[in-house]
Amino acid sequence: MTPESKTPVPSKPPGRLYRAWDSDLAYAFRTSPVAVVATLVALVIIFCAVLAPWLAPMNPYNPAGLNLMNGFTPPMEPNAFTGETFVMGADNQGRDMLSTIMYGTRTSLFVGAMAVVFAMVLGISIGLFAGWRGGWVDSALMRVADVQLAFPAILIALLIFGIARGFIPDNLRDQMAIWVLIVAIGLSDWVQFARVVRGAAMVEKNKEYVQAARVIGAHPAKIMFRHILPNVMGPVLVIATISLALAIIAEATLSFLGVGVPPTQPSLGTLIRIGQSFLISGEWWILLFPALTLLALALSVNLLGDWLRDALNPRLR
Amino acid sequence: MAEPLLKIDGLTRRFDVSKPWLNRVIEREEKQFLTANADVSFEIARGETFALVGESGSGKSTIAKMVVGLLPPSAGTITFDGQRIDTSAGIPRSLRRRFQMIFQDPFASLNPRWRVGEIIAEPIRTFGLMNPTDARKEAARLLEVVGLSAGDVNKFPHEFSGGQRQRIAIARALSSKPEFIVCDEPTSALDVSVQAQILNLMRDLQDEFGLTYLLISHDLSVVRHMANRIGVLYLGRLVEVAQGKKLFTEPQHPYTRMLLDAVPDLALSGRRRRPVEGEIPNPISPPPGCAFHPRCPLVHDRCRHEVPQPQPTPIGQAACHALDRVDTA
Amino acid sequence: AAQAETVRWARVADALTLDPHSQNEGPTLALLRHVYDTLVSRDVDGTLAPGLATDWQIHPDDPTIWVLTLREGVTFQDGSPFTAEDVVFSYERVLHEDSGFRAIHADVVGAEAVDDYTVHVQMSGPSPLYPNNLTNFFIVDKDWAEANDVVTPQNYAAGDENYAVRNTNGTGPYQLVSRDPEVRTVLEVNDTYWGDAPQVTEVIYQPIPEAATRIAALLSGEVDFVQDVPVQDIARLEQTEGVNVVTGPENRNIFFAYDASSDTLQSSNVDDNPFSHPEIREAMALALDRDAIRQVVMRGQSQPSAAPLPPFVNGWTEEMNEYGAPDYERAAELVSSVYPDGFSVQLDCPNDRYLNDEAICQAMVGMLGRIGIDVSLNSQTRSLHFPLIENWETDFYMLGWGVPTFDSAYIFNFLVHTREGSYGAYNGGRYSNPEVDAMIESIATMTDLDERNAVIAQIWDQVMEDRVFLNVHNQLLAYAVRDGLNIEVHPENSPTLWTVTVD
Amino acid sequence: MADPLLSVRDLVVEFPTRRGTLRALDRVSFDIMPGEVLGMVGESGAGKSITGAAIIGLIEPPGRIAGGEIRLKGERIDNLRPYALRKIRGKRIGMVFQDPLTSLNPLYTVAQQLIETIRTHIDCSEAEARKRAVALLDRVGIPAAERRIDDYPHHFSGGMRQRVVIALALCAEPELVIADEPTTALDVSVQSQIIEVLKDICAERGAAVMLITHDMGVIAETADRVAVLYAGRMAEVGPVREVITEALHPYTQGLMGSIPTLTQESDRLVQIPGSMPRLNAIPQGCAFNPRCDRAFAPCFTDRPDLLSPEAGRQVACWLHDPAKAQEVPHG
Amino acid sequence: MIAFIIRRLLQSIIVMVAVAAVSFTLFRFVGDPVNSMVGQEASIADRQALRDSLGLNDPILLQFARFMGNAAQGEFGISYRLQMPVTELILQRLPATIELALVSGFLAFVVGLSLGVYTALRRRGVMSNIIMTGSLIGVSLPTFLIGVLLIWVFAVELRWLPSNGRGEVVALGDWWSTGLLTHSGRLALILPAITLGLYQMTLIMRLVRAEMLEVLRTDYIKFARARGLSARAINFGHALKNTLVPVITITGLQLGSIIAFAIITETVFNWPGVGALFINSVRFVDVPVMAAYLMMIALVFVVINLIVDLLYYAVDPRLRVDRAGKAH
Ligand SMILES: Nc1ncnc2c1ncn2[C@@H]1O[C@H](COP(=O)(O)OP(=O)(O)OP(=O)(O)O)[C@@H](O)[C@H]1O
Ligand SMILES: Nc1ncnc2c1ncn2[C@@H]1O[C@H](COP(=O)(O)OP(=O)(O)OP(=O)(O)O)[C@@H](O)[C@H]1O
Ligand SMILES: [Mg+2]
Ligand SMILES: [Mg+2]
Repeated sequence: MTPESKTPVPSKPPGRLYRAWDSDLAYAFRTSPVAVVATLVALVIIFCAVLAPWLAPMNPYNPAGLNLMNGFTPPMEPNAFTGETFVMGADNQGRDMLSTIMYGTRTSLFVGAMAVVFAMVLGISIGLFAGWRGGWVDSALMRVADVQLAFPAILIALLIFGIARGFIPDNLRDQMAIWVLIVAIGLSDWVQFARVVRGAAMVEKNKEYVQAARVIGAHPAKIMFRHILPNVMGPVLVIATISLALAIIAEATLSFLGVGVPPTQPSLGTLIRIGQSFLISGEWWILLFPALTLLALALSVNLLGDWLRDALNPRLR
Repeated sequence: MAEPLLKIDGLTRRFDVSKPWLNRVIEREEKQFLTANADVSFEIARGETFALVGESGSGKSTIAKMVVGLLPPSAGTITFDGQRIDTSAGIPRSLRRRFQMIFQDPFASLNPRWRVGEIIAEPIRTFGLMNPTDARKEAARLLEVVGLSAGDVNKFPHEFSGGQRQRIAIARALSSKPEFIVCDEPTSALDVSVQAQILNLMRDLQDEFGLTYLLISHDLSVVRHMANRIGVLYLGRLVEVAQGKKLFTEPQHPYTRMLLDAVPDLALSGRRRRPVEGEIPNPISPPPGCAFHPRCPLVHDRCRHEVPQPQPTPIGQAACHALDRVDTA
Repeated sequence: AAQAETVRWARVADALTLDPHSQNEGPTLALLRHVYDTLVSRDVDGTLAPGLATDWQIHPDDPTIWVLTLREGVTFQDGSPFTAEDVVFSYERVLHEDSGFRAIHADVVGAEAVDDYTVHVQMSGPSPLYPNNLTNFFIVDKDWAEANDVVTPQNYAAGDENYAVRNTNGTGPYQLVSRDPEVRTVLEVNDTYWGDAPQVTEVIYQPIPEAATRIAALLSGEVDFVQDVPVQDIARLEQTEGVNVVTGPENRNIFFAYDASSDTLQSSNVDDNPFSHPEIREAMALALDRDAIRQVVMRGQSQPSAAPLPPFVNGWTEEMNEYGAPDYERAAELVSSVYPDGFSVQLDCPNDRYLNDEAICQAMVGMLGRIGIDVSLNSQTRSLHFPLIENWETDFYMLGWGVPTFDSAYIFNFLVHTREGSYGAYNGGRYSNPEVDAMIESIATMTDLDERNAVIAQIWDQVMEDRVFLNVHNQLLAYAVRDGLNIEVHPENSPTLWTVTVD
Repeated sequence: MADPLLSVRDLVVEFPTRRGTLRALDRVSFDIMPGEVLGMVGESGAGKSITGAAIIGLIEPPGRIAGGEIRLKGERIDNLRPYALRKIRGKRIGMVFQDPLTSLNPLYTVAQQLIETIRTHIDCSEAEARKRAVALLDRVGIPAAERRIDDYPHHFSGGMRQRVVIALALCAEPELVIADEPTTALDVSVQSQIIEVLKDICAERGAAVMLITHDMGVIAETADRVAVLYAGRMAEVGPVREVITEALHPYTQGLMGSIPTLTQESDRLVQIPGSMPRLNAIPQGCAFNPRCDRAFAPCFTDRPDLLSPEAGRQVACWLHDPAKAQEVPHG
Repeated sequence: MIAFIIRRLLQSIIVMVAVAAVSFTLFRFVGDPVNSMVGQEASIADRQALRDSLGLNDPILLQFARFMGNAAQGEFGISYRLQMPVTELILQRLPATIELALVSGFLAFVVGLSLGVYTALRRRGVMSNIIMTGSLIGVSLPTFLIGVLLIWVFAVELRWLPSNGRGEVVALGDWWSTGLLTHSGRLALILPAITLGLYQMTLIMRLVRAEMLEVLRTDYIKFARARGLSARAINFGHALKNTLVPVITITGLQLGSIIAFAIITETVFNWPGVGALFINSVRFVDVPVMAAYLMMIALVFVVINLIVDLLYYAVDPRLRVDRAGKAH
């Protein structure tokens, strides 16, 4: 679905690629400037983040490579002590902002993506099961979802973080922090997947193609995952996109509240938290650049999700 | 008559439509049941087409579902080729393979995410009848049998029209080489010109493979065209069973007559149709006695209390107290 | 007070309670000090000054008794007179098991009113420096406490509220007008105050936890006086018209400590304990660039020092304070002489307790990284950090230590003495030297101050030689005030608004 | 002959899509006389509903009327401004939709919906509107109308709802009623009741009816004349009896043959091969040519126009064009 | 109806017990309260004594039973930190939060509804696209950052609005204090309300738009058009009312999350509400306050849920009929 894929000649056997390119979705995509620009922006950010170890001027996660005296170097100006210059300036620890942002985005994206995947797997399984079984299983699972809903994401994440801190041995905390964060955000997010999948599954399971499979005697698991699941992926995809943006922001918010990744391996959120304390003192670049990156990333993902929602809704075409 | 292929005896299906327990307790209500089918019995001989007609909600689909094992009956038995079909105990594969179903909506009965080839081969694979390569070949062959081209296996359902999709559904039903096919309103979603194609195809296949059909429809003209024998359902009960065409010339049950009267016909006989009185009652609380009595022109006292039992008629059998009286004209 | 003058005062946290004997905690003490008086108070230069006691002497016949002479003519805010009975009652209350100040008066056996204005305090042994412990001891009115059923401090188990938590009756310069915990507390001048009439006649105290919000409130003119100014904002505030910043050293040092005694560490990748090697401890000292931390992390707001005690604490010397420039080459050599591949360890650090605590730790991680020590940083909130030290669950940690008694003994007792009984509660590095322990115990009862100081110096020599602490700096405090208010930084971060002058 | 009530000439409706513009209606022409019932038949997608929507001005954007004209009593109504159009809708042209279950707003009572509509078009008081509404409900055969009028739609059964819908469509006494498959969603037994009501009440008020359906039986019984649509084009128009018994267009002939009836005996149904083309793949010439067993040269190149081989009948087929007829191959 | 309410109540109780259990378990891990409660001079023996007196050394089940027993009576003990009865503390802070939540919820609802309707009616308009894209900015930045930026611009640089606190408050009766009656109170409310409401506003706007678009395609709207009803009657009489049914549910539930989301806004703006209280309690491991807060959130959620259901009942006549009839 990348916009770069070249237009193939509409020759005899329309290949997979061509069909994808020629599909309504792809067409709607191509003709929506918002979607194309958002995708480009997101791709550039993701590209820079994923390739950060190769692209970034320095490795901000390696403390040995840092020189504290570079701290607070403004963008494009040489540092008064060390004479070094940084495109986006240096932060309070003397880290090159550009590199830090690239690495930070990497962390944020990783946390966000994994959290969404976690939420998705959990939500889809629960939703499918509840929708398929119906009855009291369904009621019970949905009540659990209700309880979960009583607590907003941030609160849940905060609490899970608290629990995990108690469980995890001290010396593993550093490595585990990210995973705890992922579980925390993911756990607070599965409900909407479960609800949507459940709702869709209840509709789908009464459709005749499912009954046809049942007449054949196909195994329920097969019906759920091979028949129903592909047909409810549309809304799931939309939620996943928007959840990704939310997860990235949730991570940032958790960092603000002081539960997040270690400051030596900052995420965008941690960078913003650090940067916001230098807003009044005038070191604007420590806040501005990470904030802009987060905005660009979240906005483009949100726009994409938004577009996808409309595009996948047949009634809005 | 030889041993029937399908024998249905006293088939009854109730749905629990009660409110939740708490509501019942507080509002002091009984459990409520909707009787979709009550005491339905009929037989289908090998190679024959048996049709069920009736208005919406009369329980046609429920019978179909029970026959293919999608729903367990509340009471009664279904015997297929001498073997009991016991849905709750799980139907053995060897038996399951021998009957298939074609659904009403060709747009909903094919999984939109699957390729046509996979759809048709699914029964083959599920029953483990062939290896995957052969299954693919078989799918292509079946497509040609139903009048599509073998090259269509790689397409998706949305690339086909409604009539073509129904052909695909038929091909899928045929793929496990069944003897018996339940067709629940197979053409009601199709245009007349396409309906004719499908009906003709069904007939051809019956001739070719010796299939037995249970055909469900609310369209009397379709039923007349296709069926050897016809059962008329009203509120879950079989009110009349008769030989195909005879039903249309000599309807015995007043409901059958009323139904026939209501059908607009191309014949332009000039007759002014007599619109049916009233509507179908709520199936949760059907009228006592003969369920048809509030709408029946021949109603008398007995109808209000006593459920009529099926009794033989010149053309089959019917359940009506009025049959006991000599003249009903 | 010629005219009404209101000061709106903001700091990071609220007083936890108004009960004078419940919480031994900075903001609580600072607020209470405006309502309740202490027997002895401490000037901004750290010296003791008379409070409700005009004089304190060791009993000429018994070195275990302190004789306190009380100020006459003082009344409580409800009008009742202040007498020795109130002091004795306050002693009883502060020694109660629910009191948060019991440890400070641990050597007190009891107090006795000799006459209306003389109190004898019986110590368990000679306690020559005991008056230093009186600067946070607030005197309450016995009758008031009895009338309101608050003869003891708050007891949680009882589960009910204590009248003294929200009501006061002190002899201090201000009296309570209203209190909305964590929102605002209003004080107005006490017209019957025994001291000079304060120029500030009304104090509105508001906690604002978020630093940026706090500074914003000052910049937008919503408050007049802000404590806990983030170091990075000082420059901006100084340039802002109508705002002044005053700075001064706090009675608190920030240092690292480590476990040099155990056989192995919990968080290290090597089989033995790296910190047990003097070379490693020396290397770490060589790697610590205190000037860079001062320059970048603290924005100049710190006094780098090698001595783990503030300069105004008894026992501090110029030479302890000195430190050399960092020498990474030499440090790296030292490390590789023991561990050719370096080693790894975890540094535990608070992130909401001291000025830029987390950033200092981060800087430390970087510096140690340069000499081959791979440090992972575990920074967390104080309520999780301090238990690590108390429970010996950390190998390497940051700690900031204030010395309310202004005497080295306080440091020795908590941080140097082997952990046993009431000693060594914060000796998270398990330092244990029986000789030092003996010396520490001896100074508690020495009455000859010169002799005592000599022993203190001896202890320090040993501690410095063993590199028990790796000190970073002495923290500087910054207050930001609107123009026209003259306020001085108090070494205990306990500003006294009644001494503030108004232009 | 009287002036037609509604006259549609060369109506073209287009839907722009990414794969070019679809012509859902291509030069459709027909008339409806006052008081007449015109049946409109055709397979699904032939353009029946679009025709109805075009007349009442409810084509959903981006669809648009791209050509032709629609006249109501001689005045053009296809290019009216929204405001003027609203005065026609409901007031002069009423419409009945297929699905009675979804045509009524579930949150308002029947009375509220009726009164609102009546007062939009007729200047009267609330009480008077209510009286009219009750009378109307009574007329369409709702028992105890006075009581049931304050019920919500979900209290009614499907057939009853369709009666309410008819009442709503007729409440301002329009001159023309467009009924788009008014009975398709209903049961056979109810179907006849609804058709009866619709027919009677329109006859009573002199309203003309355009009855859209794919059920030839309904047409046969109800309509005076019938128009057959195929792929957005008019195939044949004529009096019901004649079209049914001796259709001119091969498509109409096939259509009639493919309908199983209650009386005729035949083993196989007549089968038109293939299916109606999609709008984006309409063949050149006559749209029916791929399925037509009598197609000959001109059918593949030129589109036949509606011509009138007999009085009162129209058909679009080259077979009936005297000029081309001699080319017809034998067979 | 009664059955419905009873069932809801039963469910609510289960929810509350579950929340209580979860929160109780949780607190065992958030840190050691004793440490924050005693000064650094306290000896280890003193700490143990305090733990004992707090009951922290009792068997877990006993602690839980005690906790549940007390919670059922609305009794959450004394705050470890502020030494006041927790219930009173929370009640004292609640008006601030509720006022903030209601104002921002109202703001979000009104603005979100108007913009949602506008963008749905002019789906392809330029302005709609600008609104749709612009509104996403609000959800693409973390709340705290938006708050900080607003403070920086409107309080520090422009000095138009106060940066923190509630301004002057007026007591209404014993339990309520309001800032809405004073000028400074209203001014102080503006920035936090915007910060808190922004996210909800975007959500509501999108929801309204989506629902409205759905409704506008339904048959009954088409039929209403065909009857010649005016555009206003159709858009606002028919379409909007039908749109509101699902919107009410979600908006109602949002109110619960607004109260919880207030944690961040209150922290940034130093708003003296329960959210800020909670965060301070977390830092201090003030277990009684944390527990009470969580229970309160659950209670608010449950109550709002109930109200929403009743509202739903009132708006949608289809729900009023018993389910046994013709269901669809
Ligand atoms: N799962 C179910 N739960 C409750 N009632 C049901 C269920 N399935 C069917 N019914 C009821 O059983 C009755 C018969 O339904 P069935 O679907 O068999 O009718 P049908 O004759 O096939 O009608 P149609 O022509 O509309 O398909 C109806 O009243 C229906 O409402
Ligand atoms: N919004 C639209 N965009 C594109 N094509 C459309 C749209 N609406 C209708 N069409 C096309 O216009 C043609 C005529 O549609 P119409 O609804 O009039 O058919 P119909 O004869 O009423 O069929 P049915 O019997 O199924 O109701 C169809 O081919 C349809 O695909
Ligand atoms: Mg059915
Ligand atoms: Mg149509």
